[in-house]
Amino acid sequence: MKKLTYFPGCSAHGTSEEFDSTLKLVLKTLDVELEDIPDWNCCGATSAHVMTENLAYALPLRNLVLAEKLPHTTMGIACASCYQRMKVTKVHMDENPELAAKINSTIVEEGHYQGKVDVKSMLQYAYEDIGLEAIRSKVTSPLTGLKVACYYGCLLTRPKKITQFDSPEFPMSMDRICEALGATATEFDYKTECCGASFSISNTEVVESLSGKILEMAQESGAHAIVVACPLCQSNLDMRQPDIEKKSGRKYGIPVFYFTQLMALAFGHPREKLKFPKHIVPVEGALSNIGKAEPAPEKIKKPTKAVEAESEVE
Amino acid sequence: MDYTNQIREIATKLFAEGKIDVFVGYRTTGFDGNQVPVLINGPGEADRLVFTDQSVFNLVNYLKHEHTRRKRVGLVVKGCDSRSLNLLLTEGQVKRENLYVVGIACEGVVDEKGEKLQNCTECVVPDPVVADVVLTPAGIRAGTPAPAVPKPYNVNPDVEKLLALPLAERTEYFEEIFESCIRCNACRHSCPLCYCAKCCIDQETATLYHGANTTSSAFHALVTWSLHLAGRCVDCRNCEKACPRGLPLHLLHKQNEQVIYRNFQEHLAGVVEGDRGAFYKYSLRDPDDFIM
Amino acid sequence: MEATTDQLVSIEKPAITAPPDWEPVIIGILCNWCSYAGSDLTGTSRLQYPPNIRIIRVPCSSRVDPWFLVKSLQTTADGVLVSGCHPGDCHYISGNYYARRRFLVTKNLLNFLGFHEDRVQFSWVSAAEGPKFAKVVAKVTEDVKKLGPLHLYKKENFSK
Amino acid sequence: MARVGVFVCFCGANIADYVDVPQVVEEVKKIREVKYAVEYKYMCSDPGQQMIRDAIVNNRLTSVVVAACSPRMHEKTFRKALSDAGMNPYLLEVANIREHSSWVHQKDKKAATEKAMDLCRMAVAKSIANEQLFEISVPVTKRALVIGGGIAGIQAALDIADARIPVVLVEKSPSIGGKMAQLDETFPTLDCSQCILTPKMVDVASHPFIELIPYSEVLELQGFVGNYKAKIRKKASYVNFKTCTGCGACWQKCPVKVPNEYNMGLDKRRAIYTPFPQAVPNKPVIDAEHCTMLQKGKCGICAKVCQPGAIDYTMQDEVIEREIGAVVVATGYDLWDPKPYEEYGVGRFKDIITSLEFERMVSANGPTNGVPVRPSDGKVPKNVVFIKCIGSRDEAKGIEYCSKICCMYTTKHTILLHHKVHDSHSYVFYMDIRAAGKGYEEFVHKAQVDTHATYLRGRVSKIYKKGDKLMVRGEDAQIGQVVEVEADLVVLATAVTSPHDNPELARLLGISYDKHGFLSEAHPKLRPVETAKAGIFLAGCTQAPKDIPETVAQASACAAKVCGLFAGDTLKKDPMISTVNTEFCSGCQNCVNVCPYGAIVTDEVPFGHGSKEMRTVAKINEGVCQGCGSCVAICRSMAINLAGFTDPQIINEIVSI
Repeated sequence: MKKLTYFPGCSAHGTSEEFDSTLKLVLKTLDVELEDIPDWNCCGATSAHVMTENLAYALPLRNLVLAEKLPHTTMGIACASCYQRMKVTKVHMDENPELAAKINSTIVEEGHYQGKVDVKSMLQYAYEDIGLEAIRSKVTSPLTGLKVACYYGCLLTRPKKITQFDSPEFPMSMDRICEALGATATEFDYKTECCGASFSISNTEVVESLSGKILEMAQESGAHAIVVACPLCQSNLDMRQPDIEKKSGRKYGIPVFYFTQLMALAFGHPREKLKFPKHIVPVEGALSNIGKAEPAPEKIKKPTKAVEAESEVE
Repeated sequence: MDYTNQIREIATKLFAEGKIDVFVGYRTTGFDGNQVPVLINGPGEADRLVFTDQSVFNLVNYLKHEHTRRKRVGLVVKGCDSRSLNLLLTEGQVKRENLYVVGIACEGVVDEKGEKLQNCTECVVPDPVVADVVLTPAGIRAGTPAPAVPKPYNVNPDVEKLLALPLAERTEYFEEIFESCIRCNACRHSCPLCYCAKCCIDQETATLYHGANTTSSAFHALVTWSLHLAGRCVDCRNCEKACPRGLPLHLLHKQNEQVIYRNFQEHLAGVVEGDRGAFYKYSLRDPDDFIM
Repeated sequence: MEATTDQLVSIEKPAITAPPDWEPVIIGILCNWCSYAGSDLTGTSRLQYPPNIRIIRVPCSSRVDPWFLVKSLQTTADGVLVSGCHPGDCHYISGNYYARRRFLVTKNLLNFLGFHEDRVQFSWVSAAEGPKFAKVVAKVTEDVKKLGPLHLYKKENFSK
Repeated sequence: MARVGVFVCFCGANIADYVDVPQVVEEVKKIREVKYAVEYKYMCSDPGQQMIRDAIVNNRLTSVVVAACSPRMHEKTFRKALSDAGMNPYLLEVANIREHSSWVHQKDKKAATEKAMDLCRMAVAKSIANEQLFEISVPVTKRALVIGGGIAGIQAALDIADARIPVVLVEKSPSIGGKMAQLDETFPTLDCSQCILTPKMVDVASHPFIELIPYSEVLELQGFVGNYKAKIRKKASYVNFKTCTGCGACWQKCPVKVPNEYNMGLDKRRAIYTPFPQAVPNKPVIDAEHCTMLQKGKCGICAKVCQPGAIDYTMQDEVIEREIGAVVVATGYDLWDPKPYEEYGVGRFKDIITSLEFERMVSANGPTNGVPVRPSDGKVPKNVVFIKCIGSRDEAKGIEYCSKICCMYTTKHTILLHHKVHDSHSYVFYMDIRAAGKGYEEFVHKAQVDTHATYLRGRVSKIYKKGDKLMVRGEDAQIGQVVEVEADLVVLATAVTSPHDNPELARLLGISYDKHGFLSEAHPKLRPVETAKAGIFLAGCTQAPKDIPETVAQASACAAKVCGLFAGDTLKKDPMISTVNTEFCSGCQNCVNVCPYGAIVTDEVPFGHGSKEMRTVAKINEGVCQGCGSCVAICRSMAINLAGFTDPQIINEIVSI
């Protein structure tokens, strides 16, 4: 049994409840136990770091300090934005002990930051710590036939200096996980494009245009569904889809899953537990492709030059 | 450890075969079993030779003397002595073909009170590293010895004790030593590795701003001397035995030796043939952290 | 091996011997190709540093015989700085590597005999490191100032 | 008794503003040995030098101290003044009171003045111990080594050889020609690269003063200016060049196909091959790594078809030695690997190619016979996007410097594309257009007019695939909008980097290189072709990115330097070198061991006056000694001294503060 400190973040109990609950289902199957940080607080999200730097560090630092009181060495975070704030703080604090001491002094009653807890997104945790082999071994009903476009968004792999995970511009970890579940990952070039993020509320048009392009590219890649690891990406792509369809006059009907939902599905958890009714875009159409026989899926090939480099004999 | 008979036999044989002109060994003084070096010129004197655990001096020093320099010499060496001989060979001061080296598998020598000398208790290479014949408790072994494998290195307790002292106490301790020095240079004369035509500390440039016999001249002389022996000193302690004031000269040498051993790939002087000493080579991995 | 810096500073008390307007003399022995050029750059860049250092030019740090340091401390200097090219950059290929060995042993020996380790310092300063040279000089001056005048083994004529 | 003259310079206000110069002069006059001391506004000026010359004669001075700027600045000037007055120039000492005092203690005039006095005292003390020194003459081997057979190496070799000086030209690959041989046409005149290069290549092969050693590498360089000894490894070619006629039967029959480096891997060559048809020498070599005969012992077809029997599978690498007097390093450049541009899909999309790949495609002797095609489907592209500054000027992904040639060759590429595919259209994403050079701006302007290429100022942020097209999204900063271009082919103008093995080469030659691996010149402005090591010169891109005209100019400059070096029968050398006092030398030979130049040998001298017995002592080879002083400091008996930096000189400085 692996154990993991868990930072749920505010969306886990709201818009992304299906992420949180399926994550817990999946981790149970994979024999990982989550322990919430006691008395955790807001990560500061997009607001704190445009207001004051100190606050933007102090909020995540408090969580990091609290996490150090738990016995586990890794903190897993579901929300991409929470992950980003936490990881930025950790990297900067570790790099600059003077700054760490200064920020720490504002939350000194909680304890002293030591830098002993590692921060990982749940995607990174699944890919690096659990591993594809373990995931594959738990698959009971493979998602064969389902074509998915894996969408990472802007925060999970960038900037490389902070995240230290996967390729910043063309990540493949989620693709590999989906392939382990039996699904097919399409060649999708919009993996890390912006979805419009929190403009969802203040400037919906921007989101509709940006998310629209992502949907368009996903459709062109031949995907039945989009897979994400970020609550805001999910809500933008799913919730805004009917409006986008209306404005562009294009029909998408592409459901947007959390990768944990697909994992749960492949691990054989009953569909009723996966909270599909919470989706705006109906999921049934996409899921009906599962099991449909299709010619061997074309895998995304690595550059062909490596093959050419070998000599051949006539 | 008593090889008196064997050495007498060897010396006699060497003279008889005409292989040597002079033999350097030890003789007794008649007082307390004390021994002093002796140079004998023919087989008739061979019965003056002795070798016991009181044969303390490093006879290699006598190779730089006029009596031996242009002659074929028979010579008795212990482990430490042989290391200094190795250095003299490398530095081209003696020719191997002019030497017949009688090595002793040394078990340590003793002082007047019969106690083992400190450098013998710390010795890392007791067996000779260069010899034509080696005398061991098991009998006589001919031929050049195999390359020496040093025993575990021992730090010198006196140096460690001083290093643990506060700086001011160490300063005081050494000021007294340099004050006691009478600049007789016996240490230098007794050292087998000091063979310069004119020692640098006697040259004009060095002495110019010192005056002759002052604490500061003693400081300058001894520090320079010990640095010229750093990475070469084999800890035979001829200098200390020669010092009329009984100054603990080994402190300087051991301090340097320890710094060199710790920092420069466990370097030990004179153990490897052809090795010139720690200051005449370098490694890219040498410590750099003491430099800004 | 050595006592901590704090302890050592408290032992050599400058207050007892140093007159109020006392300024230390630092002898800086610099190699021609890197450190001397670097010190020139400090000048052309007009970077300011304490005026206590007196610079002696040598072709290479390997020209520095340990007894220059001994002699300096015994005569005019309260502290010595030797500076050369960074490892691998020696104009004469390997000079600074030989020098580095001698410096380590000399520094340790002098410290063993009662000189504070800050009295003899070393640095690698390249021809481009004008700012570093200024910093190094400031540090050495500061360190030696804390230690006070050096009287140990000074020839009487030279005791300032 | 020494009679020292001290000349203190104001350096205008540079010294005088921060140091009380008259006070320094007064103080210096108190020194017993100082017989003359004076201040002047500019000591380095003609009247200043005249003052020194007059004072030397009138006051019978035995040494001179000039307190002024750094000796690295004007030591030579003042030495000249001394010799003009009939005094040995090495009796001069310079007190550096500008860089070491006035400029660095501008806030404390008293301290700066005191320091200047001390610096003068030190210089006076040192000068008392100065001795007369005389320049050393060393013989010179009049043969040059040129490393690298690209256009830089070719030009340097030809220019030197034309001066009737023998040249050894070492080239790593089987043929000379370098990167220029891969080019189609050259900017700004669009003359065919092959047409202007191949005659030069043939000249090299046939020149009586050039020894061309292809397929070889320099292993070792020992010695010093005028007297180097180079070890060169000739790689086994498995073909006897003496008997080979270059008929080509072997490579036509060879069954092994290997990606062709000359065509950037866009087509195949054989395991036995000449790199390109115009290769010089036009003799094939066997690529041992891919030859099945050499790897597995099976095949042997080339040997069977070779009429003259030139194939020799048993050939071994051979090391040869050449004595040379000077070296020209012309190892060229590498191209940057654009892999870090993941957002462009480099490596995933076949239709993204580098500029040199494009160059090979549009080249008449290239893999596609001069027609650019899409590597993915072989179709001729219509819309081509050129992206500049790939790796250049990009600290995050690449390197911070400008590669200098990309603006011009990209312009050339738009023209070539326009010539080859008439209905095509070029889009150029650029940061700036840097067209500084004769006829360059005109070339760019004309190209823009003629080809109607669309120039978009801004960076490309993303390339993605839509159908079989590549969608290139970037910013057009001039209209402040994001633009998307539908491209058939994308060409990346990748940065010029130093050859990857430059650091290794620099180490073996004993010269330095910068953080990017480019070899360092002795002075960025005034000595741009020399290195810090005498007798070694730099030509072409190995020093920094540059275009062909500049490369050729630098190569010819190298040739002029080499010819100048070889103009006399001997080289004059600084006399500040080590000398041995054999009286004190005990012959331990530690100095022989530490000398980095092998400048110390042993000698035999009599034991005493008239003695027949000999003893060994050290002896300095004057020509080889560079004056580092390593031997001086390790000599325990102080038998060695370094002229100009003797023990008495340095001790005098130390004690006179």
